[in-house]
Amino acid sequence: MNSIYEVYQALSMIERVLVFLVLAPFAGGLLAGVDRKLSARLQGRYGPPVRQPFFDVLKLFQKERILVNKFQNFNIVLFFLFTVFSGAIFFAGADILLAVFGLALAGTFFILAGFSVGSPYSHLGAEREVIQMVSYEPMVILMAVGMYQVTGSFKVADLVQHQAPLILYLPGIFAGFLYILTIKFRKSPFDLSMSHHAHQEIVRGITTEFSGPALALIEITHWYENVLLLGMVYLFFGFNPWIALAVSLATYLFEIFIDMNYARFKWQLTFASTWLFTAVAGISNIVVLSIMK
Amino acid sequence: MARKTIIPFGPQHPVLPEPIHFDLVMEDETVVDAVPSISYVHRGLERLIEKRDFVDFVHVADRICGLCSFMHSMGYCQAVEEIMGIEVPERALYLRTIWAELSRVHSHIFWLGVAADAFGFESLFMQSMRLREAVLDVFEATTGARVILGVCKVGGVRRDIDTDTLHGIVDRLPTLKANLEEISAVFINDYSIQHRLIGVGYISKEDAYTLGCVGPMARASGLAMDMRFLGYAAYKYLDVEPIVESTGDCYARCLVRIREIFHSIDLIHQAAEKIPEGPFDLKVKGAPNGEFFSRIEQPRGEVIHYVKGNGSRFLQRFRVRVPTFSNIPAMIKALKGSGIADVPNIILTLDPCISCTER
Amino acid sequence: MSEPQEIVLLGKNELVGVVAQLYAEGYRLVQIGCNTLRAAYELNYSFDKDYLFKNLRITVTPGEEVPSISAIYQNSFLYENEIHDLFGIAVTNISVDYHGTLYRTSIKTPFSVDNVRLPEPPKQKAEAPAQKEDRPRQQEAETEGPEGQKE
Amino acid sequence: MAWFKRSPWILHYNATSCNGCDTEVIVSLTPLYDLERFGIINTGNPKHADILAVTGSVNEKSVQVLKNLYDQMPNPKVIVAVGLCAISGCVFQDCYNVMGGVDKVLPVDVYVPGCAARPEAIIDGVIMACEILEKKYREQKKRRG
Repeated sequence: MNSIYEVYQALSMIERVLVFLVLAPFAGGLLAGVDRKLSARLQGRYGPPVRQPFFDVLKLFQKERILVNKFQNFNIVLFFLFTVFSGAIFFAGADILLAVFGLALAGTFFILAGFSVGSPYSHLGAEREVIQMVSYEPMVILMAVGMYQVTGSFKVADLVQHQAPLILYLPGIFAGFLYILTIKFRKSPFDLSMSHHAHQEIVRGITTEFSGPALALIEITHWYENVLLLGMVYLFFGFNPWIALAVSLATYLFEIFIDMNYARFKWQLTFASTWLFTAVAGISNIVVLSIMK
Repeated sequence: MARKTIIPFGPQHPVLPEPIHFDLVMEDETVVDAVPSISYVHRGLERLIEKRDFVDFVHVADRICGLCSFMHSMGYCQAVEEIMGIEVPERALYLRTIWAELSRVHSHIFWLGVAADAFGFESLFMQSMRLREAVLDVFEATTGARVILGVCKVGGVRRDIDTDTLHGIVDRLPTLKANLEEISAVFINDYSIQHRLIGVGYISKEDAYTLGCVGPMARASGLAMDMRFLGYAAYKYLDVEPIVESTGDCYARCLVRIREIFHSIDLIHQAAEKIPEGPFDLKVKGAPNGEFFSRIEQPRGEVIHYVKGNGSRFLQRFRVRVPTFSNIPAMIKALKGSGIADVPNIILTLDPCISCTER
Repeated sequence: MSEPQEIVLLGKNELVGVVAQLYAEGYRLVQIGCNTLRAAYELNYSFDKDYLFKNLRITVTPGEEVPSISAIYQNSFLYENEIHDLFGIAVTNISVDYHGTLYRTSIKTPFSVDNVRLPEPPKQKAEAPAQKEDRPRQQEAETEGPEGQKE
Repeated sequence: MAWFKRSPWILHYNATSCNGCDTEVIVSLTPLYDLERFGIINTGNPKHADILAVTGSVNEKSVQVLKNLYDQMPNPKVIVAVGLCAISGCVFQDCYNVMGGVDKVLPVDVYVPGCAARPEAIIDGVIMACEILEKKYREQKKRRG
């Protein structure tokens, strides 16, 4: 049953990173395709083919490059590199804290990209992204802390092979993490800064000014990010790879259902509810754990 | 520190399919002032009366707006008929009423969909549009067109609905009603929708009256004002009741429209029961000589068609004042002090129809 | 079907006073419209109270100024700007004055007396029946479809 | 490769239209007609769009917006004129403030007839626009060498 881990153990760090770099975009793109197909079906439509996200990205690479200034694409490239970096660290089995902070840094560059262009929509989108980041970041750190409390290690390689199911110790943290995943996946009700549907008061938010290859890069970065986030969900169920994979996938489908069933919240409610949830679910879980230990 | 920025809203904007432009003066995410600028759709069709005679002009009146197309041609025909003293056959009046109420239903469902899109409820948008197709199918079966019906004419209507078709339509209505009930339950009860709509864009009853609000906008603020009480077409034979809410916010406007859909369906039932046999049009002789302000209730509120003729085949003046034009001052008032996230909701709960507004 | 519509003819200078009185009586402003005559303009101020329609009418010559009623009815500013842009009538003291930028048209003041071609009223009785004969037939031909009336 | 054909994104602009065609463009994206099954998204953002669907007969003021939108779209791009107004001006062609058709101001590639254009016709037109998009991309590539 644990043959996945045997293969994983057999690979060296560099090999693991390479496998991640190659497979993650395919997995992420496929998930995005499933998302669109499933969303369409839930809305009573036929929907695009599952491969559609790949077509979109390939097309975007062929489009003309329009630059507003030099910094915008510089920032986007850094956004891409840091997301891939944190994903690589995570899947190589290194420090989870480093992966979390790498992801935060990537997010910062995305915000800077939003601010670097002139469009007011983009600025508003970036401002909202800052608010979102402040909302979800505590929960992500709490997750790393909670996992450390249970296993005594920050190393992903140790976390994933921890034989006792983490979910039993960290149910509150898992619930809180699910909550912020909606923000990270940019799903309704929290698709404030940038929505996939693009029917929004601030047009496309941060990505309003990005076109062609830059937009394709943002899209691919998003795929990497999604795979990384689902990897974090996986950790909670690391004792059994099959259950873990199933739960990761179910989480993604769950987020699609949530997306279908909510209107977009305003930032005030997003902020307040996320912190409240973090405080109630996340911190209480940590406190209970520390009392038990 | 509050820094003032100006956010352009429109004329091309994903949540607003219509070209109206607002300069939103923002302090962070709060609107402190809104300056509308229109005329992106100004065609000047009122002067087409110089080139089309009064019978021909019905086609132009039909195309003032795609959403309330039938109502415009009906208002225009009523004005001309009034001046010329034409007694329109009763069957034609009933047929007009049925088409008018169907137009109201499809316009309101369309509005529900677009509003859902504005607050980011994609699936509700899709479901609303799907339901709207049921009404469009009825249009297609009875008039041959989906959007611009072209079925009204001076002195009656161009086509009859035979009894079987009419029964078919009426038989289909309960299904539509059941589906609509499902959707409207979401609109009324969903927490996230209430979060976006309740308390947003408040207009008091006094403001609504003095700023000249009409239609659902006025009725949501507690003014029981409905031009159908004037008893034009067949409304004098039907039980029309005003649908009034008192809270005056976006949520109230949403409720008013939802309840109006059901009321319209009820009116169609009534009309289908009472419709008499007989001719459905009248040969028109002569030309209008005189003037009249014809007032009818569109999906968006009171519309005025003013026709003035001097006895020649060409009219002297045609003017249309549409509800959106009358509602804009109230909208500007509601916009001030709202957040940028509320702007699409406030604009959309007005149900703006810019192409009528600018003619 | 017919609703009673009262049309009151007024002088330009009486307008603001009468409008203020109507405001006090609780009328709402329905619309302000303008008609082009041969060498003058006719302004219609329509009011409504409990479904009673009342129309004030003033006549002005080209070049004459009209006082704004936007101090009484705030919502009149859009109508008054429209009249200024389309008819070229100067309306003074509008609360929100667009200075002619509300409507941008390819010809300036398209509804002014210089631009509008008014139809001739019918002169002879003998001409009228000839029109009547071809009217209904033409009408039949036009019922075919939405594009039918294109010439 | 033929990526353009598989993923064209639409930008819709209402240049002096009566809403009839606009609602039909929106309707063609919704359940009964569902343009998204061809990978078509209504983006609402000119910088992401490949196809500009214009309805209405363009007037003095909207022509600037229309040109602006067209210039913001990255190459290759295609214009689809939806409805009779966008083709010739329909009943409004005699109006004083109407230019009478999109092709008076911008190069139109596909004309979709109808007043209002039916969703089926719009879908046909957009699919035809995809082919032209592909062709334009190849020409552009050839020119660059």
